Amino acid sequence: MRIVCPHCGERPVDEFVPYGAAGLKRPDASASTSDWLDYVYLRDNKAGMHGELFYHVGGCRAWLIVTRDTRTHAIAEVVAARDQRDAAR
Amino acid sequence: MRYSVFSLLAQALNGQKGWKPAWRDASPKDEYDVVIVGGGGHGLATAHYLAKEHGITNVAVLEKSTIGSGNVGRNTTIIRSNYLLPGNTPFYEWSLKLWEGLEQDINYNAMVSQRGVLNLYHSDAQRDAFARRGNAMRLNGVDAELLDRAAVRKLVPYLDYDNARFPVHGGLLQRRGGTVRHDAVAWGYARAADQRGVDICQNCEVTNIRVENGRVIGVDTTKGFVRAKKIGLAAAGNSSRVAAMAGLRLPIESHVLQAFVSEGVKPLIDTVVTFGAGHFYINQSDKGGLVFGGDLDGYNSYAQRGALPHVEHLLEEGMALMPMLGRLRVLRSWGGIMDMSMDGSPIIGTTPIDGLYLNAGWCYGGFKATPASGWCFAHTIARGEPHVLNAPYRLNRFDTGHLIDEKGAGATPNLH
Amino acid sequence: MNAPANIMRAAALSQPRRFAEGGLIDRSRPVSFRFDGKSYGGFEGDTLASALMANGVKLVGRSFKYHRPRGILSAGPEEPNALVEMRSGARREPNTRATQVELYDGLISASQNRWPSLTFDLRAVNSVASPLLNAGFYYKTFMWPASFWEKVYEPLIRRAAGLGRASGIEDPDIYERVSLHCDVLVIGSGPAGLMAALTAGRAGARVVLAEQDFRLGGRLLDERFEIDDADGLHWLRSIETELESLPDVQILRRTTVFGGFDQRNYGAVERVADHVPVPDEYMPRQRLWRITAKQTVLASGSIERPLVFGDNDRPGIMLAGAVRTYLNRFSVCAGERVLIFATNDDAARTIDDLAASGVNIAAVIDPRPQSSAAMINAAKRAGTKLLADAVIVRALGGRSGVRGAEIKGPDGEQVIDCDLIAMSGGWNPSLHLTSHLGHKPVWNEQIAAFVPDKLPDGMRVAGAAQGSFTLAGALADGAAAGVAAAEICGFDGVSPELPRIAPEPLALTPLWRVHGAKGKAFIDFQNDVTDKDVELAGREGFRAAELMKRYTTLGMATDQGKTANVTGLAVMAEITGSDIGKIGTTTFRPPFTPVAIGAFAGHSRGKYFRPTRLTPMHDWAAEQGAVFVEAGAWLRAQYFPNRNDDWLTAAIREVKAVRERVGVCDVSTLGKIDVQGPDAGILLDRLYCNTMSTLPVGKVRYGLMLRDDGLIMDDGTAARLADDRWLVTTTTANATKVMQHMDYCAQVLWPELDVQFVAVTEQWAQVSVAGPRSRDVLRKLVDASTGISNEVFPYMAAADVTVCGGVKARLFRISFSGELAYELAVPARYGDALIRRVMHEGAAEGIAPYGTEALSIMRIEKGHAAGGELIGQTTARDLGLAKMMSSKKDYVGRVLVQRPAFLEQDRPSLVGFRPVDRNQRLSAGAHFLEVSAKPVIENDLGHMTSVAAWSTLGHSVGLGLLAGGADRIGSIVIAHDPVRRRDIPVEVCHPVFYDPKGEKLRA
Amino acid sequence: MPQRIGRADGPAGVTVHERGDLSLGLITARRGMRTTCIDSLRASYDLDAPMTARIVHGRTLSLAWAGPETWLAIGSARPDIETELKAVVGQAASIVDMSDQRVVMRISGPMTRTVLAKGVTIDLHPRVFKPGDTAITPLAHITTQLWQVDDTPTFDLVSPHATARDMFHWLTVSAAEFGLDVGRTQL
Ligand SMILES: Cc1cc2nc3c(=O)[nH]c(=O)nc-3n(C[C@H](O)[C@H](O)[C@H](O)COP(=O)(O)OP(=O)(O)OC[C@H]3O[C@@H](n4cnc5c(N)ncnc54)[C@H](O)[C@@H]3O)c2cc1C
Ligand SMILES: NC(=O)c1ccc[n+]([C@@H]2O[C@H](COP(=O)([O-])OP(=O)(O)OC[C@H]3O[C@@H](n4cnc5c(N)ncnc54)[C@H](O)[C@@H]3O)[C@@H](O)[C@H]2O)c1
Ligand SMILES: Cc1cc2nc3c(=O)[nH]c(=O)nc-3n(C[C@H](O)[C@H](O)[C@H](O)COP(=O)(O)O)c2cc1C
Ligand SMILES: [Zn+2]
Repeated sequence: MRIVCPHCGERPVDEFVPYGAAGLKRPDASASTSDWLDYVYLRDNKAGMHGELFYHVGGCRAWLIVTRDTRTHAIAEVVAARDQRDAAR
Repeated sequence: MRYSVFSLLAQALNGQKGWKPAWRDASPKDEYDVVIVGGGGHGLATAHYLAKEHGITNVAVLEKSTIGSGNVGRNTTIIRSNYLLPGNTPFYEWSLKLWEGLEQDINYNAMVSQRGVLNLYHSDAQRDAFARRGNAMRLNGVDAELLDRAAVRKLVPYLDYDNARFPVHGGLLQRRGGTVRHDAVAWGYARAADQRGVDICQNCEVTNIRVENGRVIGVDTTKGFVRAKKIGLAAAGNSSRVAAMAGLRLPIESHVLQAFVSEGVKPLIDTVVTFGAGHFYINQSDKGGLVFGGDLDGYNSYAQRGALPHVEHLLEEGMALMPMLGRLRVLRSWGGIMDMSMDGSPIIGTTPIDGLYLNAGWCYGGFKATPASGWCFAHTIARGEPHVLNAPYRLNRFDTGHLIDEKGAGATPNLH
Repeated sequence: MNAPANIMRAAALSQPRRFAEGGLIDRSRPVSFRFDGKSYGGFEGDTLASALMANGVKLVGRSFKYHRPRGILSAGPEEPNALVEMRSGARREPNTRATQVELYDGLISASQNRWPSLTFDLRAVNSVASPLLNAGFYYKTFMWPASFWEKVYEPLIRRAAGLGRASGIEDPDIYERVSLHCDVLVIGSGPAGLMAALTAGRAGARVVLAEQDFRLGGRLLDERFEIDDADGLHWLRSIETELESLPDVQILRRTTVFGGFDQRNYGAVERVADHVPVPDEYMPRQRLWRITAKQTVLASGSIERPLVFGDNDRPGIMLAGAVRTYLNRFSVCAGERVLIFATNDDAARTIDDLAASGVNIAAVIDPRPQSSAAMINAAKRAGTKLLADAVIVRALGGRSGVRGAEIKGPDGEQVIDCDLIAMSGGWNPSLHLTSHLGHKPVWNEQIAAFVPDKLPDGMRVAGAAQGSFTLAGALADGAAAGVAAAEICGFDGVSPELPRIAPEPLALTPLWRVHGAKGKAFIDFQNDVTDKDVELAGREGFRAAELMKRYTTLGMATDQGKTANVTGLAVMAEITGSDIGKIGTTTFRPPFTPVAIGAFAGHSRGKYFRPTRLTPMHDWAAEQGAVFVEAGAWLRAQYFPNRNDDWLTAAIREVKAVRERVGVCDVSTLGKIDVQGPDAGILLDRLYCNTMSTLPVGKVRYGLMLRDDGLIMDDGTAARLADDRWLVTTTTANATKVMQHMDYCAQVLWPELDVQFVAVTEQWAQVSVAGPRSRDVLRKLVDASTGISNEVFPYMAAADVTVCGGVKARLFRISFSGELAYELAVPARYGDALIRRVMHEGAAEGIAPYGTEALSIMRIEKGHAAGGELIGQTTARDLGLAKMMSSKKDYVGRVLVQRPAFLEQDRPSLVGFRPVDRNQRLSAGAHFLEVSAKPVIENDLGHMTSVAAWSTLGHSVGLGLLAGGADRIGSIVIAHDPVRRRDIPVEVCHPVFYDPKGEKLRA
Repeated sequence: MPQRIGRADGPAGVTVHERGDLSLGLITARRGMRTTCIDSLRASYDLDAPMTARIVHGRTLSLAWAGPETWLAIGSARPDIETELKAVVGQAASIVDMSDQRVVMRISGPMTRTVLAKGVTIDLHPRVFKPGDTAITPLAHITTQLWQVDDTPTFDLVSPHATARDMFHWLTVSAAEFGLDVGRTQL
């Protein structure tokens, strides 16, 4: 598998550290334990398009959100996590 | 037909004409007492023990493809009970005991081979961690030996002892560990369950789980609706997808693990050996192929294949451990999809939905668990509550913090 | 290899089955080689198979299960039979296909899987027992009596494993891995591949043409084609010349593309030096190419199918296409009287070629009720008889090969003498690489074969690989694919004018097996799978393709069933009355042909398996005779022995030096992260469970980082160097993990924070100077005019300073040893000078260097948690650090650490231990039991996490996690360590053994 | 006198020397201060800090892109690059002295690309990677930043101090078949 880092270009997957589902919302300090349990432990684990975090440890050190079909490994989009948060603001 | 010296000779003389299908290719009936989703090792073993131990024979195993096409048919076949934590050791030891009597139980030779499992250590800290584990095993009545470098060298002389980046200091050996012929496990349990009346329905994919008033009533399949009093999920790498049909989210991610087999060579590696400074492990199949594997690719996947860089990483480790492997060739590589749970340990138990039972989260260690998993899951389904052996594997252990995290890797499934 | 040269040369000359002329071998370069100890001769341009054949060697191996005698079946990578052991000693290499071995002078090879010899193999008795040894026999048997399995059966089965023998010794050759990027990757250099490479190359694309053979050309080398009315080889030569002249076309000969991976990634292996006895100095034996291609043209050709009839595995029964290859390319023929058995018109070519070479054709057997005109004419031209509606029911002969065949035809049965059978059951596109990403091929009734359907991103298929079985078709396909691929890459492709080719007859009626065959009719030669095995699998319900494969092992041998799979599936379809298209193929997996493990590893071997990190003081320590230990990627000085000291003697001396005087230790490996920005304090507060933002400038604080699940991730210190600048340290082991975690927090969780950080571990060489006299040593180094008295620079102070007259440095008053201690950091380039200077200035104080063993003893004496306690399974509370967890702020791990399990009273917590008998040594990993408790898991109270074999107290001490922890202080438990056969009564004590009030470090 | 490693005959395929006497500093723009940071760098060094993976050279300093809003400053040795850069960018960026964190190797010669392809996986073909281009990528398991200096071709390889020996070993085995000339080096 190869991932196109928005900063570095296309690189082999072993330059990245995969880190599971992207887009989980960290509960705020006042949230209940059960919200925290959901956040830390429960996953949709979808078969299909799925946003996943990858850390470009061998390159620019950016955390990326890679949108990829977990059945075919086809990658639809890669954005830097930081940029995505900025855009959402 | 029972396999015996007599039936074998008779068939040999008869040109093998009299054999019958090892199991009936059943179509699902309208209703069952228990429906098991998933015809892998665990599902089939569950059906066998439901029938044999609990007398529940109105059971169907629904398999979306063919028997054994999942992880039971693609794993590296290692069995062992060299676990550390209290939730694990007794369970896996029970599994090992069941392996030891398996061929007589199911009248099928799955070639259980207790050739020993050797985990190498490469530092004092690792030695001490292995001692902790070995001692826990001994407290559980399990065999464990801590070997020093000289003893390891005697047992497996072909490792790199002279020029290794991470020298071998010794190993933890479980002599009763070993390998089992993977496919035969699926076939043997299928045949045994079938003979007790269980319906094994292949090419029958479960597409929906029907729940009414908090209780299951049956499953929709590609072969129609099947009513069921109880439903057991044993869908290995696909647990999240199947559980989602009943509205459950699980503490699980699906990941691909690659495995490899080399060209067949004359006997060379007599034990199962695992590299402690990486994730490589190897054994030799009875056909002569060296079977080896390592770590996950690491990303979420439902495709049964991995990436080339991971192959390179793994084989670097292989060469670091055994420089003699250089000229042997990889014959085939493949992948399997595993439920990686959030603490690296399985889940067997009840769910918030009445009549729905869950067997999942086996990570890459569930093959060795097959007999005990089936045995405990059958108990859980039959009695509606877990056996003491699988009580620690309950789904809500994350809520209470009773994690069973052998590696201490935390809620990062791809690190287990 | 010590036969006299003249004998060798003579052997090279007498090659009885070689024609006097013709072929693509270089007769001016004779070479000699050995097979099973005997010398033979061949020519450059031969393969081992063609040379053996030239020498009349027919029997080359034994089959896996029945040990049947086997010869050469094919001329390519599909070969199931002719597997040999190559070379000797450490270079011995089993299971090499003789058909792909390029002959070289001095080659040594041997047959395998026979005992005691190839011609007389005692294990051939398996054949006699064969009624028992059919598919799945293992599973039904060996169960009685139960105990015999381990003792008798299993060892027997295991001994029979495998074909060839591994060397068992380290591979002396080197391998390398190379990355390669291109616009168009062309796989295969037959007519289709050549055209594709040429058109794409002419268009200006970066082209890589990979060919597994040592010669380009594919079937052009094997057939007597006419292209534009001239010998096809002329055309080949001109194309080859042009390709070589194009600067952006890279031709890789001897290179097999073995796998296709996601995102247009391919793996290929080049056999750089397998055609020479030993690789040249500096040259790898093989090279692994990691190819990334924008577009790929798969032009891998096709593989011929054998026919399934009785005893079809006898030496001398060959694929017809291979017979032509040997004839045309290598100028040899394995027989003098050839019987042709073919289901398709391709046989016409076989007839013509054999006749042209003057080989006698015994007969042509065509199972089709009505033979085609092409065949009839060819037979006529050759003057041989053609039997239509006929089949071979059994091949006759012995060990030395086929001697005839029993034919059944409309006129009944007859025996025809022959010494070679050329068979053809049609062709299967070599479509493996289209399928590696999970795309299934589909059945094409017209050519009775599977053809590619959906393709991987960026791939197109040309020529025989997609079922275009004519030369004209291959050329046209190749040209079109080359143009299309180049265009997608942004180049203007021009279709060349296609050369003129005579029409080729192709008609085929498949015959999957001969009904009424006598004897064993093999489908998978290497794994000895017969049509009867497939029948049995069908009978027992193993009908699905994958089940059949696994039950019979058909297609699972080293050839991966290249000649067997489709036939096996077709026979199953026939038996079960189903449609082969519906049964489908089994899954194709990389590698296409087996690849040496060494090639995947490349240079990353031995000491260079992973990079070694060395500190700036490494050379100095080595000079002092330090013994080093791996600490993650680092090497650290473990201890500094005097002469032959053992580690403990050395460590004790080092500890004493620190405790009594002063010692110096290289601590450069600690992870260091420079954190800056206005929000640095906020980030640190969220990362650590204790509060950092309140720390004044010029101070250091110990900190604990948790994971989201509340367990400890790492510990370390944070020093505030300026209002907006911090230096964070991590443990050596967790440096990378912590950096990743911090990046995660800063980019994913709280991107709004204005904070920047970078790892500076290697920027700084750092020493710990520890011991009551450390200040005296430091004073001589630090330039500060204010001095470093306890008042000016107290415990937990930090400052930027200069040393030795102006060298920039950082000084921290922190102590892991429990003594008055400093950590001093200088830029790495000064590290070596610094340690020498420290030693020099410290001489008067009796300074001694100390290593990780002494360090570890001292931290255990002080009860500091480290690797043995930070195991990802402990909470701050477990380690007695509950107070560090702030209740006033949010931080990672805050909520879930409150879960009930973590608050249970009997959860093991950290305490100290000492042996009741002070002479005994503790051992880490021991479990704790009550004194008289039975050693069973129910009585397990925890475990010893770290021990010091000796301590300043004069005896061994340890730390451990004990149920009830602090409440048991003063009591005695057993440290139970059965794997080391040690049971020791130990006294539970406070985990801080040394200077519990911490007076020394504040002195 | 350069030392020859590997093939002894003919001209060396690759030459290498360590670029000592350099100062390196990492500049990371603070939040929302990218433009200010770039402006101040321009004002002082007459350089446009690149926003893509490029390196630009000024009279006394070069600036290599080193990640989002991050640049590696390289110049001849100076007493204190951290203070110097901090004075330039003020509150617009965080500055860290990296002079000792990394070593810089300059490799050159006709076989350079072939040799590099044995270590890095990125595409260095002249159509794709040109003088002034830079990349951060692992080389034989060692995270490295490289950039192309000229068309010879010449490349600079910047890699961690602690693994310098293994990096050099990698080069010697990878370039041996072409002959490697080692210039003044303390590796
Ligand atoms: C490469 C690899 C190596 C491994 N090595 C080892 C090892 O050495 N030792 C060890 O102990 N473990 C090992 N494992 C793990 C082990 O194989 C698994 O944990 C175990 O096999 C899982 O249980 P199972 O046999 O029931 O799974 P499976 O065989 O995967 O059974 C699950 C079945 O459910 C079916 N299914 C899924 N969804 C549906 C649906 N909707 N409807 C109907 N059916 C469905 C699937 O088709 C599948 O057949 C390895 C795994 C892999 C991939
Ligand atoms: N008479 C028949 O029935 C019949 C049937 C099929 C093909 N053919 C003939 O075969 C030819 C087809 O031409 P083509 O170019 O399609 O195929 P080809 O067989 O001529 O060439 C294929 C080439 O690909 C190479 N190759 C295959 N897999 C490879 C891999 N993984 N890596 C590297 N190299 C690999 C092979 O070594 C071979 O050189 C035509 O000449 C046609 O007449 C004839
Ligand atoms: C223990 C073990 C041994 C295997 N040995 C072989 C072998 O000798 N030859 C072979 O072709 N495949 C072998 N395989 C791999 C299977 O062919 C197959 O790849 C694997 O079961 C996964 O299935 P799939 O590739 O069809 O997805 C082996 C698999 C396992 C688990
Ligand atoms: Zn990047």
